[in-house]
This record gives sequence, C-alpha cells and structure tokens, in this order.
Amino acid sequence: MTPPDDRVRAIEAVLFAATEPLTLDTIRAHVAGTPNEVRECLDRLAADYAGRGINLVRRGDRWLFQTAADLAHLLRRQREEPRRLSRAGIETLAIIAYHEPVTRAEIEAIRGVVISKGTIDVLMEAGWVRPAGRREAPGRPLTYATTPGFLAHFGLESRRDLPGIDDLRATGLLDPVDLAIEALEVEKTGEGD
Amino acid sequence: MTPPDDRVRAIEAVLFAATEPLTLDTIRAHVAGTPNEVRECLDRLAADYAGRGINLVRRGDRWLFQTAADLAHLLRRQREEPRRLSRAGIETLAIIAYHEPVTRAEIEAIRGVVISKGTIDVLMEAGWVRPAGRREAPGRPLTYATTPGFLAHFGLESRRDLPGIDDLRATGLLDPVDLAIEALEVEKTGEGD
Amino acid sequence: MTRPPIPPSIATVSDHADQLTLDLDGWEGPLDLLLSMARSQKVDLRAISILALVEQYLVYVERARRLKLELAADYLVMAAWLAYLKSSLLLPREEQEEPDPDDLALRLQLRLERLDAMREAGARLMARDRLGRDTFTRGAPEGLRVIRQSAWQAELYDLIAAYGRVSARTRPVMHVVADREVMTLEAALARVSELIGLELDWTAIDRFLPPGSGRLRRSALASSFLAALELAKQGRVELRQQAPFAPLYLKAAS
Repeated sequence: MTPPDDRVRAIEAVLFAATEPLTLDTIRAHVAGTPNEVRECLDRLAADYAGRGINLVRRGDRWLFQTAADLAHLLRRQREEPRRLSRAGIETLAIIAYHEPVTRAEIEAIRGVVISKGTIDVLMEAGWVRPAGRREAPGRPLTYATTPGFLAHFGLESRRDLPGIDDLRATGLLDPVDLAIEALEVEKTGEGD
Repeated sequence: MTPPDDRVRAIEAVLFAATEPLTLDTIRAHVAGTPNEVRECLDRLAADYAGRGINLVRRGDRWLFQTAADLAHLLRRQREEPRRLSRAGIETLAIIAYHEPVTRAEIEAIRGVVISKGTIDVLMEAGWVRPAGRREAPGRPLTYATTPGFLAHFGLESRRDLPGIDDLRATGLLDPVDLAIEALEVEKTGEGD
Repeated sequence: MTRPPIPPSIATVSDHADQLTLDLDGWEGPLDLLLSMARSQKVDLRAISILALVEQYLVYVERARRLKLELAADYLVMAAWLAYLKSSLLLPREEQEEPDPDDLALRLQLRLERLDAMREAGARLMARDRLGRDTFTRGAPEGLRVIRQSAWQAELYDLIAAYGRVSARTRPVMHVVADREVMTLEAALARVSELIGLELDWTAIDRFLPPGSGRLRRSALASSFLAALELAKQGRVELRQQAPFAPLYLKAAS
C-alpha cells in the first residue's frame, strides 16, 4: 500500500473502532478537516481497500468497514456432530415407516406414549420424515411419511424391504419382553438336564 | 495497495471479523493453508498495514487488528478509561509478569507485605492472570502466570518484550535475595583467590 | 527512566499530623516505607546508607507513636529488627557473632532493590500503549461463528428392533403357559380313586404315584396326598400313619 497521509490514517482508525456506521459529521468530530477534505480521504480509503478482504462501504450517508461480501462464507464454519436418535425418535421413525402416511395421534396410539414436539422435528431435521398432506378426517390432521433420504440412509430399495410383522415374529422381535426372558431360562434349564 | 491474493484476503477478512485475537490454528479452521503458508500471509498483511491507521499485530501466539497507537488521542474520547489498578495490583501484576510462574508467597516476599485476598482476584477478573499449576515443593503451592489477554492488553509481542526485562535479568534483580547473596559470595571468593 | 513520584519527605509530613495519618494509609507495608525513605536519599539504591535509613525509619516510627497513631504490627516488627541491626552495625567487629550485620544490611538493600525494580516495571507496564485505552480493536466485529449441524445416525437394526418393541408393547398379548411337568389335583383324584379299588390291603401312598422322577414326582406326591385327604373326607378311603413323617398308608373304606 502507498503510505496514507495523517488524515486518511485517522479516518481509517476512527471508522475501524466505531461501533456503528459514521456520518461525515461524526467523523469530523474526531478528525480535523473540511467536509470535502474528509470526503476525499474516504474516497482514497475506499480505493485502497477495493479488492481486499475488508472494504470501505457507504450506506446512505454513513460509512463503515465490513468484510468483503464474497468472503462471508469463511466467517461461518460448519461442523457436523454425529448424534444418535433417542429411543422415542427411533420408535416414532419406525412407526412412520411401517404405517405411512400416519398422523401424530395414530403414532401415539401405536406407541402407547405421547410424543413430544421435538421428536418429529428431529426426524425432519435429519431429512428422514416429511409432512405428507392432511387426512380427510375431522380436524384434517397432518400426516407424515418417510423420504427418499430415509431409504438411502437405511440402505433400503423401498419400504417393502422392511421386514413384515411375520418376519419380526419369526426373529423373536415381536415377543413381549417377559416371555422372551422366560424362553431363555427354560432353554438354559433344558441344557442343564 | 497491491491487490492481495485469495488467501491473504481471506485471512484479512477472518481477523477483521473476529471478536478476539486468533491463533494460527483458529485462522486455519476458517482458511485453507499450511501453517507456513498462513504465517507468510500474516507477515504480508502486517507489512501491508504498517504505517496505516490500523495495524496487524502479534500478541504471543495470537494475531489481531488494532488501531495505531499514535492515534489514541483521536479515539479516546469515545471510550472509557479502563479500570484503574491499585498500587498493590500494579506491583503484583508486574511481579507475576516478570517472575512467572510465581507463588503467592514469592510475591509477598518481594513486596514485603501480605497481599490481600482481592488483589489477585482483580487481576484474574481483568483476564491478565491465571493459575498456572502447582509448584513441586512442600505444600504444593499454586503458581500464577500471565495470560494471552495480558500480552494483548499491554501490546506485547511476547514476555521478552516486557520493559527492561533483559536488564533486570542481567543484573540479577529477578533472582531471589538468597540466590543473589550466594552469587555475591561466589564473586568475592573468586576475587580473593 | 520514568520513576513514580517520590513521596513527600518525612520532615514535611510530620508537621501535619493529619497528613501523616493519610500517608500511613498510603504505605504498602514497612518495606514500601523504607523504599520511599531510601529514595529520598537521592542516590542509587546500591549506594544508600543503610545506617541512615535505619535511623530515619526509627525516628518516623517514634514520631508516629508520640502522635498516638496506630501503626500496624509489621511496622513495629520491622522497627525492632532495624534497631537490632543498628546496634550490631555500631558494635566493634570483633564483638560480632553470627549473623554478620553487614550481611543483614546487604539483604535489606537487595530487598529494596528488588521491590524498586518491580515498582518501576509496573509503572512502565502501565505506561504502555494499552488496548482499550490507547489502541482499539474493531468496534463492531461481525464475529466468527461455528455452526454445529447434527448428523443424525441410526442403523436399520435399531429401526426394526424399535418397531418390534412398539408392536410387542401394544399388541394384544396371548399368554401361553409353557407345558410344565405337573400332576393336577383332578388327575391325582382320578388316579388314586381308580387304583384304590385294586388294592385290598394297606398300601403306601408311593404306590399310587405315576412313574417318573424329579419335579413331576414331587408334584404328583403333593397332588396325590391332597386327593387322599379328599377321598378320606368323602369316606371312600381310610388313612393310617404310625408317626409324623412316617409313610402314609391308604386302604379302601370297608
């Protein structure tokens, strides 16, 4: 850079330290000079900073420094944090996948538990669930369905790839928990004999 | 100014937008580049801004833009004077800065007086002093040292820039009295031979 | 080098008792007071006369006492130590014992030098161009932001297992009692009634039990015993036992 003169330096510092955009008059309260002289300095500064990472810009009758618009993306760094779904989240997702399109009330009836507001939000944020129109029923409740992103994440060609109720029963996934435990115990006793 | 390259512009923007001094690593979280590449850009920027109303300065391992010191008189009217330290506060801060890491007992030995509870607290609240681990000595006393905020506030590139620290070290004035006495005795014995 | 202002000498303040009180509050302990006095000798600290300094301090403390000013204990402790130092310094060398008074005087001088060095360092530090007073950071920085985005994760198994869990929880449950090795009371009644007709004499209850062992035998014994009692109540069998826990015998009622 060509070394700026004292007035340019002063205006540069005043604008940098200011907490808000400054008018010509406010600048002149800090830096000696006629309005024209200050205007000239501002033009000189604007030219100095053109093409840099910082620009001097004019908003109405006020001046301010700001970061160059094309670099705004650098100021916001995104970081992904892996997070596991809660038990309520995965159960709700499962119900939507098996019963879609399904209303919130239906999900609650199937789960046997009220679902909190955030649960479906999380599933939508994850990109797995979408609103799927309203049910033609009293109150016209909103229904939910899964998305292509859901199929992609779980490696499914279509929803038909989800194991059916009979498959689940066969693998023991439908057994009530207490019976399943008993079955294990009988097995063990049998082995002991 | 010569138009800066993309990395220089990016670093300029990031430092300009930052609310506090940034380390090389923090800058690299926003701007692609090896540590050496980023260092070169920082040097280039510091040179670009030398002599302007804004300077790029290094404080410890952090970098920041600040207004040029000689323009203080133009800017001071819009700011409040930072809180004034008591004499005890100033001396305690100086002792910590020149002797760090240093224990409370060592500070008291130099000042010849017990330091009141609040003195170190005020320095910590100002963000200039931090606990710096325990001394491996009987009672394992806590030591204190200065912070990056201390370097930034007092405009020091590093602790080596503390005013007069080289002279103080050379004349032994940073050594405890016992050590100085020993040194003098060695000197005398040497002369006697 | 810039030095902090030299405090007023003792001679001037002692003329005004009020001022002396104020100044007493101003000292940061006896070492600070000594340093100010040493400074008033207007020579390098390495060249000060410790004896003159001691004298000055003792006079000061004496005056404060006469004016009935309250001196903190550490000022008095220092006074006592300095009085001792003074007498040692004045005694002829050959009468000296440890510790060497010159050594003590040197220590005092070194301490004053160190305190002085730090006081000056503090003053120079405070006089630097300070951020927020002389230099300023940007008034309205945009700030750097890290936007955290949740990457939600779940496995297909989790999904299927969850559906199984939900279904199991809410589907009407059919209770299936596993086939246990037991003999019901009805079965025992039928068996004992049938077998009693075939035996003419007293017969031990073991003989009425079905073949088998383990849990089944224990269950059969319990049921058959109850059946025997029931049949006895109906007057269809007679029971006989020699002693408690002795074998139980059954016979058809005559």
